[in-house]
Amino acid sequence: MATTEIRITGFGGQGVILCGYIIGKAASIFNGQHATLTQSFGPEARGSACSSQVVVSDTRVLYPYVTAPQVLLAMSHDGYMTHKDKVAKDCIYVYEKDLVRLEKHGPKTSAFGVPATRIAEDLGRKIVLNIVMLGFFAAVTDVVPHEALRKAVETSVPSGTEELNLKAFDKGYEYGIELKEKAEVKV
Amino acid sequence: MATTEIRITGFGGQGVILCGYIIGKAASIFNGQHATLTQSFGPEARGSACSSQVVVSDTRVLYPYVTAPQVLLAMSHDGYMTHKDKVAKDCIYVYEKDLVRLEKHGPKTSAFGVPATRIAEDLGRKIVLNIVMLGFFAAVTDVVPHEALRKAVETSVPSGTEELNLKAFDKGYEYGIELKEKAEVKV
Amino acid sequence: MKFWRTPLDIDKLQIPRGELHILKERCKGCGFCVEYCPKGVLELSDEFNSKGYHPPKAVKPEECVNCDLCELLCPDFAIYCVRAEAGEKEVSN
Amino acid sequence: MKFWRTPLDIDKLQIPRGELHILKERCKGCGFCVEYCPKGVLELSDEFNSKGYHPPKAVKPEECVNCDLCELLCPDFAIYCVRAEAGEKEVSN
Amino acid sequence: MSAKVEEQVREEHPLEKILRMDRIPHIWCPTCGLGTTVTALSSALEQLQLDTNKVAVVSGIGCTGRVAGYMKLDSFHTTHGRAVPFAVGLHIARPDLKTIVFSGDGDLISIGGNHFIHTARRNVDMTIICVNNFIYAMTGGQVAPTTPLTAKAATTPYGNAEHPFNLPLLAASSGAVYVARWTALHVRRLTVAIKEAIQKPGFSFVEVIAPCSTLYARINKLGTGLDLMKFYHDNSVIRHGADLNDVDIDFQSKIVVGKFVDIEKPTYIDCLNAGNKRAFGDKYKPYGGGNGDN
Amino acid sequence: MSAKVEEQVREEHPLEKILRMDRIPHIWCPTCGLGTTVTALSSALEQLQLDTNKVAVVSGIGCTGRVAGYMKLDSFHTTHGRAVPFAVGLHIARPDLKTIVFSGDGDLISIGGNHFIHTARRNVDMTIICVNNFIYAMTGGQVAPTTPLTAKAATTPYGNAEHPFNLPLLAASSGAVYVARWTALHVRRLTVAIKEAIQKPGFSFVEVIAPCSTLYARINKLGTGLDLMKFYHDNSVIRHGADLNDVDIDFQSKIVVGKFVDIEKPTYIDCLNAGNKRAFGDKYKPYGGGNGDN
Amino acid sequence: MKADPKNVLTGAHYLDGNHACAEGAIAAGCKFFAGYPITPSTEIAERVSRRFPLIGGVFIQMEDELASMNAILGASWGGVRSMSCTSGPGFSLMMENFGLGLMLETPCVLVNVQRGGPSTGLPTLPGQADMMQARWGSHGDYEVIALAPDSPQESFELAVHAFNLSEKYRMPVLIMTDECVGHMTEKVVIPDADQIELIERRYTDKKPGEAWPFEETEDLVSPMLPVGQGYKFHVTGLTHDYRGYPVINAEAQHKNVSRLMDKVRKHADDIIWLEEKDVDGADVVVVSYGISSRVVQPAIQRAVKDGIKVGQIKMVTVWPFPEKRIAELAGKVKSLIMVEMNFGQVFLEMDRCAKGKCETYLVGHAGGTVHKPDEIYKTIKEAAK
Amino acid sequence: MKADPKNVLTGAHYLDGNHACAEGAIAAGCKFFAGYPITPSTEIAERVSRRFPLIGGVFIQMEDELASMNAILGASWGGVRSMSCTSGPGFSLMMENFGLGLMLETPCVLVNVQRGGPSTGLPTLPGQADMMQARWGSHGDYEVIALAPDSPQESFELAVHAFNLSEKYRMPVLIMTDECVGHMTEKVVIPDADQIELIERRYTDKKPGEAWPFEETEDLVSPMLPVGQGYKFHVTGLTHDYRGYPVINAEAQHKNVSRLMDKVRKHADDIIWLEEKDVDGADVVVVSYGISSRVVQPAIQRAVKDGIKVGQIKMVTVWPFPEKRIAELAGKVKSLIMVEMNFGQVFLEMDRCAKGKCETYLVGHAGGTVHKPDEIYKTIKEAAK
Ligand SMILES: Cc1ncc(C[n+]2csc(CCOP(=O)(O)OP(=O)(O)O)c2C)c(N)n1
Ligand SMILES: Cc1ncc(C[n+]2csc(CCOP(=O)(O)OP(=O)(O)O)c2C)c(N)n1
Ligand code: SF4
Ligand code: SF4
Ligand code: SF4
Ligand code: SF4
Ligand code: SF4
Ligand code: SF4
Ligand SMILES: [Mg+2]
Ligand SMILES: [Mg+2]
Repeated sequence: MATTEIRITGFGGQGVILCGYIIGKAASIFNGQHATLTQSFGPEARGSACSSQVVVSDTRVLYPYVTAPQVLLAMSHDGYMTHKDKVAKDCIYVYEKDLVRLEKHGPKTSAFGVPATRIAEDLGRKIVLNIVMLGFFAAVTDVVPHEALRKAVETSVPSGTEELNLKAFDKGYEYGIELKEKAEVKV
Repeated sequence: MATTEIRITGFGGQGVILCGYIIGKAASIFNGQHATLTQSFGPEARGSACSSQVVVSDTRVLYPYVTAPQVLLAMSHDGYMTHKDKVAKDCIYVYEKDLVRLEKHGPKTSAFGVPATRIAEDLGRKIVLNIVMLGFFAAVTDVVPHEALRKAVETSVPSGTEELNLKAFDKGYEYGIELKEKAEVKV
Repeated sequence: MKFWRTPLDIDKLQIPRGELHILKERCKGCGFCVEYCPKGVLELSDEFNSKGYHPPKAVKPEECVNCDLCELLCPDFAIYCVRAEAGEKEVSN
Repeated sequence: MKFWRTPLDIDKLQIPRGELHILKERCKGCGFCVEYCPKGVLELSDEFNSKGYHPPKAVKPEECVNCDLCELLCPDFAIYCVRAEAGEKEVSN
Repeated sequence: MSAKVEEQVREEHPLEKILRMDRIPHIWCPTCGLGTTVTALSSALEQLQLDTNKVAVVSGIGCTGRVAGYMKLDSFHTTHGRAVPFAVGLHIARPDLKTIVFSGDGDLISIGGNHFIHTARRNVDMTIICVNNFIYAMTGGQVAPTTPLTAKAATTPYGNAEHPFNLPLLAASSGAVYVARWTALHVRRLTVAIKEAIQKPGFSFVEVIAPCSTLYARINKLGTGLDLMKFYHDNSVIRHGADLNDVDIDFQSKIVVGKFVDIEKPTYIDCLNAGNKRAFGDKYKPYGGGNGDN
Repeated sequence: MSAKVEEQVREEHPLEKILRMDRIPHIWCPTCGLGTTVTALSSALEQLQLDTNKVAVVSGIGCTGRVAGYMKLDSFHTTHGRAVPFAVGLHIARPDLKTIVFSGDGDLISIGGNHFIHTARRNVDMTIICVNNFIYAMTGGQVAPTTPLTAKAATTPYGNAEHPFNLPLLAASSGAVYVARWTALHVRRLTVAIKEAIQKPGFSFVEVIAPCSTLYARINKLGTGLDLMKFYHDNSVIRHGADLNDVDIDFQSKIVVGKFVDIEKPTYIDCLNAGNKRAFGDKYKPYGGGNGDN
Repeated sequence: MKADPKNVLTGAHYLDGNHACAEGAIAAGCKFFAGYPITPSTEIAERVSRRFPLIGGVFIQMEDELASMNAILGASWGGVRSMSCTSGPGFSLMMENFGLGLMLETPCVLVNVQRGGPSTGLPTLPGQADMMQARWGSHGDYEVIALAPDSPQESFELAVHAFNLSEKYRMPVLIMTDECVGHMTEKVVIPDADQIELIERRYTDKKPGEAWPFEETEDLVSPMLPVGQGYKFHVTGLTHDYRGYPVINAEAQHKNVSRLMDKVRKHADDIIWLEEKDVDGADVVVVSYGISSRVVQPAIQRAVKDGIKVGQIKMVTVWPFPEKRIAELAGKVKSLIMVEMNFGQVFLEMDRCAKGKCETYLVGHAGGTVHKPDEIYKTIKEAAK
Repeated sequence: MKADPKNVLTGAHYLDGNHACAEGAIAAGCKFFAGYPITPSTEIAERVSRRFPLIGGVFIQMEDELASMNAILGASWGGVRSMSCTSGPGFSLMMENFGLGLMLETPCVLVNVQRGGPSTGLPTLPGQADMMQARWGSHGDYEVIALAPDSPQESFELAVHAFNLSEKYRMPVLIMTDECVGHMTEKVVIPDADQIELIERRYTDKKPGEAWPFEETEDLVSPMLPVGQGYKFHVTGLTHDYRGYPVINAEAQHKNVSRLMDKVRKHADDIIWLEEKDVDGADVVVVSYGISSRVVQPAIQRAVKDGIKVGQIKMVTVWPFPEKRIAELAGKVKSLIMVEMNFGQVFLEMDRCAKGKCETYLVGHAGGTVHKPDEIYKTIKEAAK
């Protein structure tokens, strides 16, 4: 697609913004696309739901906000519930399996779940859950190439944590590839 | 005259503003005229020259400032020098004799001097010098009737000081009447 | 300097008993109540509430002395204690 | 607490003499110089300056000890004192 | 001793009457200490058995500034730094109300610092509760005038170069007649302090040290709000009447808490009445409030 | 000993080099004390033998605020209350200059009070000379935060109902490292204090009690400036190192003067450099000024 | 409601504009005044401070203008008519919290006695260059009401009127006077109290628990809730709903801000007060406000003597701007002239509303003195060509 | 002068508008930043605070916005390029001393990242409703320069440009961005230092004793005097003469204020920066600035597809307003449309300059989100009729 809208949702502290940042950076810096990241947050949001949006496009992004995302990356049930219906017809739901209880969606949608928290915890740092999600995202969607995303992860995380984060990314990616190989989960 | 412009000048503390206030009040409150008082003062004026202006008229005063006064009431030499030439052709100079050294003026002007400070000092309060000037002004000009001025003095000075001030007014008035009776001092 | 009241530790002779109420959905799992309950009544449960937090549960409810400290410390108004109808017991020490 | 200098009163052994300069037109007749001259050198004159103030005059110029206090206190920069060429005399007390 | 666990949110919490339950859950982060300070104020009001119709609360802007929005009182959420002068007007118009300002260290002491010291100076009869979380929380963790030297913040990423205020000292030097400091952990003593402050005629000041888990604790790697509570537990030193010059707070230093000042001094309105009485004698009717709801 | 009386104004006054003679005579009233305080600053600069190219003076608005306009120095007449933050920027850009703020009690402590306490807190290296004439003079004699209780002013015609600040206490509690108070009469000691203040690294504060004859003295029927000088003479008590809680000034009370505080504390720039050094080690080049005249 | 006789200084007095303004406020029942001295406005505060003690008011001089503005908001919520005064520099400092007053819909009156600007400018000389600031000086969108007196008499009257408008529309109202009017002394006739009509504050008639501070009403003006009576209401400067609770989204913003603006826009006909003279059939109409509307008159008289058909519009209210009337006139006259003591501020609105249908002229200058009638006369001549 | 390579973060970066703006300032040689946190501007300050230590700059967080504004003026007079940033409430608080900056003719840059107002409003959502405040928010008469970036890339570029204009015209320059641009992250390409042209501050070439701070010059921009070099100059916010000495009269006022205004007005052609597209021969021209100038494009594209001749003017500089260009266009097109995130602010100027020669439309709203291209499209259709 010429333009893809992506919404990432979760709660404060999960790295929702960084997640969007990495996707945008991957697209615009490492893949020659245009990518605009915006974020919704508010004083209302202290520690509660937050979301970031990326519009990836082959041409300059003029309207910066997401209207009906083709990808919803959900890291919390709250966020998922808030945004699940405001999506494109063919939306791909990419969700944290243990935090989000999937509901019924339109016929053209697809959904891929990953136990990102558990994978992150296995890696010893719950905090990399968002990077696991990203690896998984790289596997189950084709908005931004895997390599660009991986490079963006490497150059966006705090220095000293690259290895851990790349491992998290790879774990998520592997999980996604395996899952895709199995089957698409239709809901 | 339908409109008379009066400028009162002196230095801070001499009661230049009160002087103008009393003339204006006399005209507007006690004599049914219109009278607009304005004052020039500035941060530049701490303790130095200051001036007040009254426009007395039979109709509403529209332009509030004095442009070429018909009366210049001068209580300091500084003030006198600053303003003496910016007057009407037929200006009447009413001046404090000991503080102002009179200079040459236009042929149609007239000038009346009074040793107001000395008179005030004789009354025991140098501070009433301005009221002496007013009494004198009442005598040598006919802008505002004597009675209206006297009433304005009575109702404008701090309560408790009415008697002293009326005495000062009367002294100035008497001095003026005598002087007028003698002759006009042409310069 | 003479104005304060009962210190945190319990030094009354008669101790009331408390009935705990935990509003699980409000809890954000801070653990204040658990940490500062003088009687160790509470523990964080494994259970998640819908926001993803682990609310406390009373593991030794019978020990609760209705001191209200959990209630006072809870920043989310998620726990409170009312005096139980049952009788009061004496302090042992 | 050891930082200050010569107090107002004169306690030096050797006293210089001063040559006073009064810029009469600047003076506003406050009388500070007159009041605080330790030697009573000054008095306000009867004379008016053009602004109508009475500037000081030196009534006992020979007593001036060039202490500069008049100069320092004058709020109008209207008086100053320079050390006189003449010799110094000893304090009597 | 039976523990009754509610399966869903039920509005029977004892503070229900004093909180705007229609706005709970509040916006504050998990392990943030602000909710606890609200409980302290609420309990104080309850224990004083004041007519809550006659209590007004004024806040500025900040995480703490949101307190006004949760108290079921006449409540004013003003602008950043201006709670105090707003409260001055309100108090003078309605001295019969108890006026309480509840706001953050940045709001009250940084941008609002001038109002704070002048209102203390005038000894205007109001109670200021200042939550000191050592940071500007609402805007994302910038340095505050209370941030300890060397502590990190979003705008002092390499350590704060500014000496912080000693708030009890500042309050007392400005004229406050009641000054106390407690941490959020000292919730009972804090409640007592707030009660005393409210009852005190004149400008009373209560500083509350409370955890900002999301920003101050995170940026400085101090753990969660609970870790800060534990830190308060281990490092608070109760010293009533302490010499105020000794109650500075350094980075992770001991925190001296207690009631520091409790003196008598005529309030602003007392002085106003006294002066006018001197001037006018019996012609003057002592001021006791505006002309009310005109 | 011959007295030479100049017949007209001659510009050979010893302060000629340090004053803008093209602006003398100044605007101040007869028997106003401000001119004397200017002499004190001028003498201090002269005695210190500083390069006067490297001294800047910043004032706010007020009668005192006009001082900047009379000093032949790089001089800034800013807005009411803002001399201090302007000076903070100037100082940080050019720490090699001595930055002196010279302004009135209303300017520095009322509208500018917040900047005053915060700049003291940060211990920014500058000298504040505050002329306390107990009034807002420039605007016609309104009450100031220094006006004693019960004293009259244009806006407190029946007596002031506000407790005034104790400025040395406020300055010290906020963090000043040098605090002194003198009256205009103590012109020599004042000069010494200003010298010490200028030489002190950090935030130094000198309060100068000076006569406002036209307004404060007149409204309160205290006579002329000379009468106030006499009052200072009779009622000043020199007490160096006095307990700052005891240096309040009541209406026509004793005035405690002296040097009250003189302590060592790292300045804002010291702390900045220390922090960055900690963070970056030798990579960090200590800050000693902006990039100059770019 | 009539004014309270014990507040009203009935009779003929020789007062300057500032003192007259203070008397107007007192007559209107103002009982709280918070201010900070600034030339040329201070006489208002000084008079109030002298007058208040015996009539039960409180004057407080605050630490700065920010505090003053907030204090009058607090007092107004305390149920008391409140006021402050200032001049340019202080007006600038008040702008943030003037916005709070608008957002909380708080009745109060703020007087700006204009002097020459920008910055410290000319403290003792007149200007009219804060007019656009009055309209636009605070951040965000809003509408204001601003009145401009031309004399001490009008300073009295418009002070009363300002309080009435502020209560009627539940918002801060501005009096934009200037140094010339403020320091000009003239006869002021203050009527008997029973001749002074005051608009009472409208409070809710609902019971606590049922009433909200920004309820939707047909006239867009919500009744206020009194403090201390159990309403336990909340108000915030954040974007909010009718309950006064913050709601941070575009929809709430639209509702909230539209209402603030519409409450003025939709009542513009009620609020706008113009004094027109000889406008019908005029070729040239001189528009002005405040002191300028006086000094134009000698010029107009002179031009009329020359046979030019000149009309005058004096804008007693400057904001909201009389768009409709100006647009209408523009289609009828040859020229519109704006005379104001600035380099063209309200002129811009006049020029805009004229839509090119007539010539527009500005007679403006930097301030420091009022216009010379001569300059105005010359422009009238030119405009009549 | 070229930028200093050690300041310039050359390369392609994924930055939000605020960080990009900070990088622009740093590239422009800014070495002093005084600020006070406020959403949505704070990231500018935060980035500067992180970047400064190793390049010899000082970031100081002041006690409030008033202090911040004054500190950058002081630093600028200290010879250092200085900057602050804020949003609506803080912008209001800065207005008085922004005026001081204009009066002292002090180069510096102030960024307002606009959010929804009035009052505390919508701290985290965008608005463009401080545009008239930027023009009129301080008391007195003056002119301003205000730039509006539409993207992070432009945030970088206009920050550099703002510093250049501020040095060239010796005055504070405003960057009026908004929450959407400030928080929007995109690729920003920062050129090599030698590709970044900086305008140096012009200092006097006269000797101490001969130079004055506001000397009359042909281009109306006086060279500055450096501190610490014996010039011993005086400057004041009072009305002053070329020497910087206060002179309190109407004549001095006229000279002083005229010069401040003329320095912008007479250089308007140099300052005004418009980006035009398909304007020649257009029936409808859409005028906008900042983020709005981006979101109009999908709407324009759609309308063009419908066969409507639509042109676009993006105002990179909003103030001074491009009067001449708008007046000229108004005579040629059917309609002019202003799209801005407010209820009509810059629109008023466009409308005025159109002088009724074409139809004018406003597509405005209260803020909180950018325009939906749909609304704009509808108005274009309507305007083309
Ligand atoms: C005039 C103005 N400046 C800045 C802000 C932004 N702001 C909102 S809250 C805040 C700081 C709050 O800090 P604090 O008072 O300590 O409260 P906390 O969030 O820490 O509880 C700031 C700077 C504002 N709203 N208004
Ligand atoms: C923002 C602002 N508010 C008010 C004023 C008016 N103003 C000028 S000087 C002054 C008070 C000066 O008092 P102080 O600082 O004590 O100086 P003094 O005149 O007594 O020496 C005031 C209120 C102003 N210029 N700017
Ligand atoms: S009331 Fe006291 S004893 Fe009971 S659970 Fe709570 S803290 Fe523990
Ligand atoms: S204190 Fe409250 S929020 Fe914290 S764990 Fe206990 S119940 Fe939950
Ligand atoms: S120098 Fe000293 S002794 Fe001489 S006149 Fe002056 S004050 Fe007196
Ligand atoms: S001190 Fe100065 S101004 Fe005062 S009387 Fe002496 S010479 Fe004159
Ligand atoms: S940011 Fe800090 S102060 Fe604000 S709610 Fe979260 S923890 Fe509490
Ligand atoms: S008004 Fe007072 S402070 Fe100002 S110059 Fe006159 S005496 Fe001095
Ligand atoms: Mg805080
Ligand atoms: Mg003073």
